[in-house]
Amino acid sequence: MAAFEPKIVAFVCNWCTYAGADLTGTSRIKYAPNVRMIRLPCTGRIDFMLILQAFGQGADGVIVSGCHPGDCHYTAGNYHARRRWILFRRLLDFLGVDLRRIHFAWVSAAEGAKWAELVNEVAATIRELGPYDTFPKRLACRPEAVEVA
Amino acid sequence: MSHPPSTNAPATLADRVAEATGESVFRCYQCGKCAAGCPLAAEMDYEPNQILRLLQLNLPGTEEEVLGSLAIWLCLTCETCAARCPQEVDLPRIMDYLRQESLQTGQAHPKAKDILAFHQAFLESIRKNGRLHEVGLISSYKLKTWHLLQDVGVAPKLLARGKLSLLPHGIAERGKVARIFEKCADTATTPTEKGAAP
Amino acid sequence: MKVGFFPGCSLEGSSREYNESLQAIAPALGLELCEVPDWNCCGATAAHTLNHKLALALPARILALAEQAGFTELLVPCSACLARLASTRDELTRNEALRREISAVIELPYAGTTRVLSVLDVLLTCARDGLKDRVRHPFAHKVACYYGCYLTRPARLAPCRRTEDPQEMDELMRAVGAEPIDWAFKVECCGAGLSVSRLETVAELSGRILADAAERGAEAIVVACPMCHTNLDLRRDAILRRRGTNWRLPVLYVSQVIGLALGLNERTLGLHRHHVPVRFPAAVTRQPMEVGAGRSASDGSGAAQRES
Amino acid sequence: MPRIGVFVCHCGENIAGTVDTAAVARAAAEFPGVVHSVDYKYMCSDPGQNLIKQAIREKKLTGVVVAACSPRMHEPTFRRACAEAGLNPFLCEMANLREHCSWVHERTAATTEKAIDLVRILVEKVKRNRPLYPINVPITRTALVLGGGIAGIQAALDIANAGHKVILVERQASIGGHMAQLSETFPTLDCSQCILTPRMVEVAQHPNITLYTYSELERLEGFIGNFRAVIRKKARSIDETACTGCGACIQKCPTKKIPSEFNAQLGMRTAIYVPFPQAVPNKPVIDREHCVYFKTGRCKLCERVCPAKAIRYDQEDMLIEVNVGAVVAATGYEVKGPDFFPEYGYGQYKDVITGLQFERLASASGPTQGVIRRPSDGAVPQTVVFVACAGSRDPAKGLNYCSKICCMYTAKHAMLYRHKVHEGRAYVFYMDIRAGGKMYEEFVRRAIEEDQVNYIRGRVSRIYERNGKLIVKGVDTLLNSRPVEIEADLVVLATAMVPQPDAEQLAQRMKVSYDEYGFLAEAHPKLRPVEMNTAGIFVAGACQAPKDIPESVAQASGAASKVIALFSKEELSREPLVAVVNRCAPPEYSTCIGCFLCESACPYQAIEREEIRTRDGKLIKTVAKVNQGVCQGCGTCVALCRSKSIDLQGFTNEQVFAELIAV
Repeated sequence: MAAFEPKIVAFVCNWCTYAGADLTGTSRIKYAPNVRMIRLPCTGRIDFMLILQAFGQGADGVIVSGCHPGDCHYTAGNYHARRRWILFRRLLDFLGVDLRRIHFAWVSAAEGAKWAELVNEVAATIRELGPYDTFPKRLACRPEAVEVA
Repeated sequence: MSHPPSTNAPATLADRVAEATGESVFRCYQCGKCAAGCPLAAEMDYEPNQILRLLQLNLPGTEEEVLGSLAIWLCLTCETCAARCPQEVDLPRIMDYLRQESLQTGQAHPKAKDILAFHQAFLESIRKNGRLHEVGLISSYKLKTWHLLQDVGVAPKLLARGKLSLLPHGIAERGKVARIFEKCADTATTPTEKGAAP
Repeated sequence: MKVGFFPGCSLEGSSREYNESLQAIAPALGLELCEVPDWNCCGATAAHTLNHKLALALPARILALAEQAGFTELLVPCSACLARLASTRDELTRNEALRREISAVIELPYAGTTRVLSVLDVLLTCARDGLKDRVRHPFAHKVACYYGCYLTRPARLAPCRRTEDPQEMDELMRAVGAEPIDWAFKVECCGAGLSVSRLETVAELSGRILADAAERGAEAIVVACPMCHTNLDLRRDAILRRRGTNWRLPVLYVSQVIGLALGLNERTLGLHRHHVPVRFPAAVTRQPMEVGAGRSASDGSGAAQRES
Repeated sequence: MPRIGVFVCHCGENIAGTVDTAAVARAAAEFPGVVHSVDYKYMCSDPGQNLIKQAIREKKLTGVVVAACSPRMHEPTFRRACAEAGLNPFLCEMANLREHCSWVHERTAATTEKAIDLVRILVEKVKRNRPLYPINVPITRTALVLGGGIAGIQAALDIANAGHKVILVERQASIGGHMAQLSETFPTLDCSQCILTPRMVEVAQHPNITLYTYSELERLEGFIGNFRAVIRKKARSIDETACTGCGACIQKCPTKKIPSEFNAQLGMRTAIYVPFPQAVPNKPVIDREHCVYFKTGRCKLCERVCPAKAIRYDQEDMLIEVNVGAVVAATGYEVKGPDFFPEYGYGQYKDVITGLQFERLASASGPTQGVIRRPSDGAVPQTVVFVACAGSRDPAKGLNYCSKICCMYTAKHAMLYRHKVHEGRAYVFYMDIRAGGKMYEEFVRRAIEEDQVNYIRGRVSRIYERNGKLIVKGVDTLLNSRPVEIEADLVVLATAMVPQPDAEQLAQRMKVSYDEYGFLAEAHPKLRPVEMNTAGIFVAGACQAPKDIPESVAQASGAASKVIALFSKEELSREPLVAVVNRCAPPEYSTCIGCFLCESACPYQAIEREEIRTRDGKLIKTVAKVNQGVCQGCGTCVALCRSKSIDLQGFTNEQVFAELIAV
């Protein structure tokens, strides 16, 4: 297969976006199969090292999606994530990470259709950008680091 | 002149107000407290809150109603409305802007001409002398408005009490003040004939 | 205390008694008023109404000149000028680009270091500094302290603190033995800038103020603004005509009242320049005055008030 | 070595119709660590579950991945199955092949590929799962209720009636709160005291309720199920057990001109007083600030006349320490006074009063025995102006919110006035009428239509006094903003409801959140309206936001039911998905550097400080410690930790990194 199909990692919170993606399923809305979801309790849990690691493992794009502002199951986790992201994106930019490959979104548990749209849009964008070969691999840790004993 | 609905519709008067003054007319929730405290409300064609309502409403013709209203010229900038407004709308500042645009676009209310003539005579006096020359001001105002007999009683009273100087108190560097006028010149100080001229 | 001084146009013309009385009381209060050299008009309501840029440039030139003269504080006795200067300073302080632009227009450097002070700011400092001890003839009258608009509004910039019921002038009056009355029109607008162009409006607004003061037993109205004075004093005939009454209570500048209390003579304080004669039924006239300081009979007649 | 079992579910055709489930099972069998991999029609069915249990036992599995539907659907099912087979339930994970794969993609190779990826991700995760055990916390089954207004009374009675002990703390000398001050209540116009006082008596007599009046919360420590509270019982100067409440002292007290708080300053009280006749407890208190004896050292009249010898001038404040398992904050509200309004005279006009003062004027037990008399001269006002939204919805005054109850009580006030003064004229200046509630709109309409209250839409700009009349200046915005000037005898301001002046300090003492105005913040505005962010602390009544009596009572019962549910067990058991700070061998003890970034980020105040000391007590370092009773497991602290010393059980860094490596 000649056409490039990107690999997208999505970090989602358990309460809004994961549930929203469940609703996409129960509503049988189709979207691009390029996404692999990592379920976390809250976007506040997202250490930005995880994003680097995703790229290090060959992801071509990353989605971070949680609850809408004010809707966080844990009151303010999404707010913390957003605030950290504002600081972090400058660092990433400095380190040479392609910021066009990271998408922040709010998808609530009621927004099944929005999740499908989001994935399709991001997939299309990344498809256009091409494979992320230029990611500075030194930014991610080596797989052996977390090997099970 | 109504704006056809389009994605990049031209800025509304409310937009222009916001642009020039930083004030959003949409903060107003029409409680009427400004009108209730305004010393001039009774003489206005549109009470202060209604001016804001017209700006909010933005239907065909409302902009002309605002810019052609007498109310914007009657506002004394006494700041009572701003001091009491629960929504902190700086209405006097909005009024300032509306007057300027009304003048620039030649829409000033016909009855505003006396007020305008006075202001223009006032500025002329300053441009010439650097400071206000009251005799000069009054005579120039009277020539502008033809209100030759109004106030005739006051001038002698002032003169008798040594309060009027027939000669202006010029300042040494009046050229500098005139230059300031030049640099600030725009259409506002020289309105088009359409609205304001007698 | 040495303080910069910007009299403004009115104090050179129709309100010169305000200037005269300020100059008269200054030495007694230990004030040295240093006039801003070559000052210009602040542009007043006219510039403000017609041209925003001009309305900033004219006051900015005054402030720049004051700065150049090395004044850290500038006394602006006219409250209309005060409002223009204070708001210009405020706007230019908050907007650096605008400050640079206006500085270029006036062709003078302007940094915004000079603070503007109202006459109440300055006189209250003196009053708290022992003015009471220098009072020779307590001004034992009921007075209505009239603040008008710009001494109280906008609250952010105004010298008085209680927007709807300021007390600064009342405190000053108490210090010279007067009894300020509690009344309802302290901060209502007198009509100000419409004095010439809409006399009837002014007569109505000023009339309400005068009515409340008179009905509550004030013997005089005390002001700190030339415009307020013009409307309540010079426009008195129009007011009385409109209301069909005959109130004679005089309108004094705050500096004139202090001057009287300090024992200065009426002519020095410019009382003879008022349209409504400054006369009281008893106390003041009984006090020792310089010969010739009394008012001429014709000045004080009721007929004079009904002229024109 | 891990021994993982993979169980791929067809879900009938739901998964198998799109995904080649057999291929998934075959691929999974090849993953390192997987020792067993099968597919089956319905994994959630009994035979399906038995497949899992059997494999666990026979193949000695150390982890299970069920590749089926959403874990939000069946995770509890499969974890229970694992537990029944002797595997720690937290060693079971689910790969979501249905909602996230088969239902949203076409039947293509890529879809099956994705399914295999999803299984691999979870296999890598489960290999790093650790057995976790539910956290058990003992519960002290006594509740502390702060505030003896209607909300506190309701909460206390509900909890006490369920058989649990309650400690009710009230700051004033009597319980009853603002409701005791009200005349009639909307929309039924029944007498407020008549419905309230029986509840007050019930509190006093309830065997499960310990009442501390004239007392305040001094300190609160601990966590859910295990709080320790210190209550300051202020010196009443009375021996409450000896006092019979005969009132002889009150009769004789020489200081009689103290503005009565209960009568909203409109009546007077003595220095030794009970706030109102139906007070609970009906025992007086000496107001030391005004008492002649405390001011001058002389008098002691009350001591002389007291037949029970109950006066104790030397009584001191007492600190009482109690252990409680839950706290209900019901500290109520205050109203802004007329002095808050420069444009309405800074409070200098005696006849400009608050709504609460009008309640006292209208109350049969009030200073005027229910006759509406204005404070200045006692005359019955012929024209009364009611001003709604006084201070509320007023960003310029710093109060942006709607006080919610004013529309209703203003209608009630105007109605009561019209009932009492038939020839009187009542005007209401309003901006909007917000009468959402059972029979509320009908009530307002009645005021307008039947009682002819004159409603004028517009906000009052100014009030001043002239010749004994209050001039009220407004406009009618429904009539072209026509100026309206009313000469009133009495003006009633429906002043904004605000939190108690010390609400913020109380919130800080309890370590709970509050909003910009000082109202206590509920844990979730929609779904957890009676809980606070700190587990075990609940909220009821107007200390959370302006609300009326029925709402306060409903919220109080809600808070009580939460407390009762908490107290229904002896121990609190919760999922162990909480954060932990790592520990290691000396000399490090922990990699935590003690920056406490986590402390400020934690929305639940679950981070504590732990001092690590040598055997002889020397401090080595202070590190963070997670209180597992309080932590809710959001993981915000984990992301913030600079030294990577804190981790979230169930979602550890190791687990998530492993998932990523499997992507």
